[in-house]
Amino acid sequence: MNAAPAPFPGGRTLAHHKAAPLAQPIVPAPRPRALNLPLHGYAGEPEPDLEARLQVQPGQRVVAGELLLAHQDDAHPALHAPLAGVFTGLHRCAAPTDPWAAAQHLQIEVATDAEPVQPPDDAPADLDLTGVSATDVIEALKRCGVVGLGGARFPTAEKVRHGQGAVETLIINGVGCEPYIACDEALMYARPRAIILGARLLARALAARRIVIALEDPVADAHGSLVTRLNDDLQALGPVDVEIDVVQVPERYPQGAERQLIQTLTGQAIPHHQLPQSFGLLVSNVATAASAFDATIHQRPLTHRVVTVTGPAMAQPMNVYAPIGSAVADLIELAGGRPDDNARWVLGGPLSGQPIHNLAASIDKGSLCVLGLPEESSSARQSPLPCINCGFCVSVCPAQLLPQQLFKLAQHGQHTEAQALGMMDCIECGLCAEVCPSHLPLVDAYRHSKDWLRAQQRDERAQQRAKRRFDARQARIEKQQSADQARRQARAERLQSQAAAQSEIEAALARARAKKTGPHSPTESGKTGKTGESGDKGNGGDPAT
Amino acid sequence: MDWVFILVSAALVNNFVLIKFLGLCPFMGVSARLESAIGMAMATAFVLTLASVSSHLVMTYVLVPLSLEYLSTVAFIVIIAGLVQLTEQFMRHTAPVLHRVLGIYLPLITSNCAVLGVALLNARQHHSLVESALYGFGAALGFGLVLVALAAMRQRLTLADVPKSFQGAPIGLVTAGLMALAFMGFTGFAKL
Amino acid sequence: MSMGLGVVVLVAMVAIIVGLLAWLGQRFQANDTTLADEIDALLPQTQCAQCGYPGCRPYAEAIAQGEAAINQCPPGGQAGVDALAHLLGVESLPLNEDHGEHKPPMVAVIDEDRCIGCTLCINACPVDAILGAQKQMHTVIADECTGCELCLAPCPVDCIDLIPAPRPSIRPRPTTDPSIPIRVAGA
Amino acid sequence: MSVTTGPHRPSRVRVSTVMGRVVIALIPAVAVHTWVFGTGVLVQMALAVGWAYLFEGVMLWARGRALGPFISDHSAALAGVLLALCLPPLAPWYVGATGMLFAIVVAKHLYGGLGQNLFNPAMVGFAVVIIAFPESLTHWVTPRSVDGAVPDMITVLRAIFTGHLPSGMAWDALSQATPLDQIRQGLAAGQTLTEIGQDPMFGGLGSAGWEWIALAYGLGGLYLLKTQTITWHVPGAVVLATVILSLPGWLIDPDQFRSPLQQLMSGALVMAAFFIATDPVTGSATPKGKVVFGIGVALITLAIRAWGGYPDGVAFAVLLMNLCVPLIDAYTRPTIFGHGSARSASSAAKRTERP
Repeated sequence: MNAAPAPFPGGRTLAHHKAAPLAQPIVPAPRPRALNLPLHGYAGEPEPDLEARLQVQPGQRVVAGELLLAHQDDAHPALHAPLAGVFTGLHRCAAPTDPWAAAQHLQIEVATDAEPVQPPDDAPADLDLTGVSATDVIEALKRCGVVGLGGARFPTAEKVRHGQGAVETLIINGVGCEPYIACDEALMYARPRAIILGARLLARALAARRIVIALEDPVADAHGSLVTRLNDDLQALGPVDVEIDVVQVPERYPQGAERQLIQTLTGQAIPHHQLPQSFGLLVSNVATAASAFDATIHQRPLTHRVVTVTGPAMAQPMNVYAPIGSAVADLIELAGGRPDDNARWVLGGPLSGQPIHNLAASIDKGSLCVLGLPEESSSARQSPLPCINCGFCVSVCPAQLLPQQLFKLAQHGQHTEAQALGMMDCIECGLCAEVCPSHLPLVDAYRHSKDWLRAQQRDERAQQRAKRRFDARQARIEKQQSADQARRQARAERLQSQAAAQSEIEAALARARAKKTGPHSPTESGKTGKTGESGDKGNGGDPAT
Repeated sequence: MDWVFILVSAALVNNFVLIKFLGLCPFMGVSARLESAIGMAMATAFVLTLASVSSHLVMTYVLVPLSLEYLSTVAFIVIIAGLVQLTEQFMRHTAPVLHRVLGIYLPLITSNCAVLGVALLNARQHHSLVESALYGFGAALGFGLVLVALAAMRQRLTLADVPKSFQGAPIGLVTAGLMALAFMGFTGFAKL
Repeated sequence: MSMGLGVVVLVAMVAIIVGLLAWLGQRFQANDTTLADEIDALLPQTQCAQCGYPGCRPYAEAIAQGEAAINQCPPGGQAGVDALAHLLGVESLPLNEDHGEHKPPMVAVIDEDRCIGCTLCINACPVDAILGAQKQMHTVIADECTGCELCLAPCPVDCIDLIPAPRPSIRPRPTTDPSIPIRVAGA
Repeated sequence: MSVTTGPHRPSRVRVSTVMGRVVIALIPAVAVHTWVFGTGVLVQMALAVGWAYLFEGVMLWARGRALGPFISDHSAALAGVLLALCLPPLAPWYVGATGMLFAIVVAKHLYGGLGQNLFNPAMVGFAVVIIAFPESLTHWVTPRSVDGAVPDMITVLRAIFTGHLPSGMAWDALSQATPLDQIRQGLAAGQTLTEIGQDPMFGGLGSAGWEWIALAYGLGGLYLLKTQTITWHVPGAVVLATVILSLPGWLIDPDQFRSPLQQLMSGALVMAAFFIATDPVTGSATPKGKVVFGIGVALITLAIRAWGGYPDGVAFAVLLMNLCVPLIDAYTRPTIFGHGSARSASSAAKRTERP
């Protein structure tokens, strides 16, 4: 696998704006007044049956790292208390980025004496991992609630278990390709050995043969090359059971997207409806690898993450080791921004980030960056002009789609035609809307169309099930009727001969007499209620002449 | 060499739809959707070419020897009707979906003036057998190309913000007019 | 004389062509089974019999044979009628209201205080979405219920009612400045 | 605090910048045009742009659309400039007016305004004008290099608005057919190209004055390529196809067929390659489609020039290819990421399908 065999199609080289936050080490977050831990599973739906999984009662004191919500299944990982304090129960408040759905949060009043957690230092060089087995790693990941920290939030334990045996190459994704977001680079500068050990643990759990650590190394000249530093740590490691390479990929957005990174490293283009596991590959973020190391070796649950708080609206851009559930407004103030001034606050990067609707909302395990863009530079979509088919978006689309045709179809509600043109292949990277001279809300239209198509697929599956159940019921009824038919047919033939008919009548009369003289035995047919007089139904049966 | 001229002149220079204005009703009627337009183009091509050849045969070996030239129009219509029924049978079996989609426009090929036009023009211009075949095929190519192009354009127009009074057939006719304007570029071509 | 000859020639030609077509007629026969499948695929499979046929498949076959109109399916709504018109290449018709009007997807739910366990609704459900036994508590499997309302009538104590089915949240379509002519369907 | 989602840094390049760059790229050509043929073209441009904005304003008002953003996007002005550059400098004022009427009202706003028209407005206007006023289309001004002088401003204005010339100056003395026209008539009369070539009309490369204008268009085109307003696909395809298609003809029979250089340097082929065929709205959207579009334009132009009834078939070639664009777009769609290469689809064990 050479350095960069086939750069992915489309994409664009953007100025990275990462020098400022990386100028200083990761800053610990000050002690917040309260923490609101968001409760939305991997797919964004609210958590099911919370009462059963809650380990603490409202009003109970919790220590840092205590389990709040047990692991339920592959879509709902465990949740731990980031800091000591009093658990005040469930709160319903607006999710930072989703004004359409108010989400539930677990709230903790942080104790006044709880001192903030320092960012962990790097792993020792000579740590040996002989005793650790694959199941140890997976159990630790499940116990400590480790999820994909690249933004996907998919529980890592489930992803590893699913990929066991099928994955030959584990790709550790340190490519922070979106401008302003520098949390991955900050972590690589701070804890390179923890990342390498975490990667080896994940590879052991997957029984993978190779590990590739991919990164762009954007600020190599300013703060020293990450590639050399990682290679030195690898040399210091000496012979290991798995082959590890550090690969520098060209700076190009969206190089960090899963499929684009796989295309660049292996030349393999994976369509949207297939998983990298079925190609023997698995991509995991550097932060996920580091937290896998913390979980397995130090049994430390995932309660904090590195968040870049940056942007022109911040006086002092920095990387903060922030507890999950800390309010966005606190982070903004920490970095010298003024929450009340007329800036555009974004959770994530300038291209794929979501606008923050209320600054009291809190970050979760998947939040990479809090970005403050001055209002005029990012002026909301001035009134857009109609599309002039200029093709700028076609040239930058990494999924090689035709964004202008997809936009027209989506706006006119022709979602099935859009699906035929590859709507579900859109990775919502935001490049088309960035280069559009008409300032059209392209990605919003695609998000609407994809949601509509997913809902329609769900309905179609329900319809197929209804069709199968209806056909099965029809078949069952027909079978019953034909069985009755056959039995009636058989008896009719039997009664053809006179002798057989006579004996049949005798038998019926005997049965009636026996029933008449018997005690108050309950009649077999449960038709009559409890109080119904039993046994009298028989007297009406005069022998049929 | 003049075979190529016949083909090109029938398809482009004297395009049956945009220059001779023949076969306009299916041209506007079927061009609402692309797949039905392609189906119609193929069906008409099949009928046009066969009609051109068979009408020439009937003309030279039946009508002329018996000096019944005055019967040519009636005879040609009978042949074309037969061919259309043949196509309909064939299409109902092999492509039932397309047959249903085309619906009424398939039997309407009988009344398509382009088809009858080819047969009559062949007779008047005394084309040989090969020339009339080429002429029929050229006309079919011209008709098909223009029909499919208009269908693709009208499909794109459904997404355009056309004024309400112009939506549907009016904008289709305006587009056909501009297409005819474009085909004017071929006038004076090949001196035919 | 030549007049008669002309008539003879014409009749001969017509005879030949008709003979050829008749012969071809037997060789090719149309098959319409695939059409019923395609129509059935477009129907919402609620099996609610509001269209007058005991289920979606019988209604699909009726349309294929041409006995039923394409606008008799209220759960399919106007979109369903347009899809059928598109498939059959015919003009779309407005939804026929006297078969019932189009409602958003509904789900039946049993009020457990009033259910007496009489199993009448279990037999009425076209997709076996109601769970229960004689004199036992009945309940509707929400995922399987198609909201066809067939279980409402037979229930003696009328303890089943319809609630709107939970719909996944769809992020809204971006509205653009109306005076800028980006034509938005329906807007 | 605005809440619109999606990328948060709308691009600084707006529609007006795109159209503005194209107008800037036309400046060298206009300058050379004025130098060679006199100030006629400037008057024609002013008239055409005026009519363009008038019709655009009327149509926008009629459709109840906001005037502001549209007037400032210069797309109508661009159509006006392109049409004016195709018209003879001394063409009467009503020629430009009818051209713009068809361009803006019929070809653009009847289809829904900016971005939704199927045919290139400038070319529709020009085609209508060629057919409607064939005779006044042939009255070109003799180039400066041949005649030593060009009509001054007063004669220009008098010719355009009143249609007749100052005493002592006759139409044919002042104006004559374009070189292409002459070649066509010469060839029709059986002369060989070399004989036609003796006429002073023909300068060093192609035809006097015209080759400088063609070079100026090329210069403007390079500016567009550098600012990435257009991609190389269309101009590259047009120029390359012209050379490849006209080379064999010229090699076999130089008297009958013109050399590729002569083809390029005369008429509006270079202008079409960089400014008309690259019109984003009516051109193909896919990269492969753009190449097919360019080849088509070159092919039809050469065919019309060789056998057609009009001296320069560029307008009709562009319109004919506009006609095929929806088809080209349907069949030249790029393969979607991951769906194309056989290696990705077949080699994978299809075990894990994401629901």
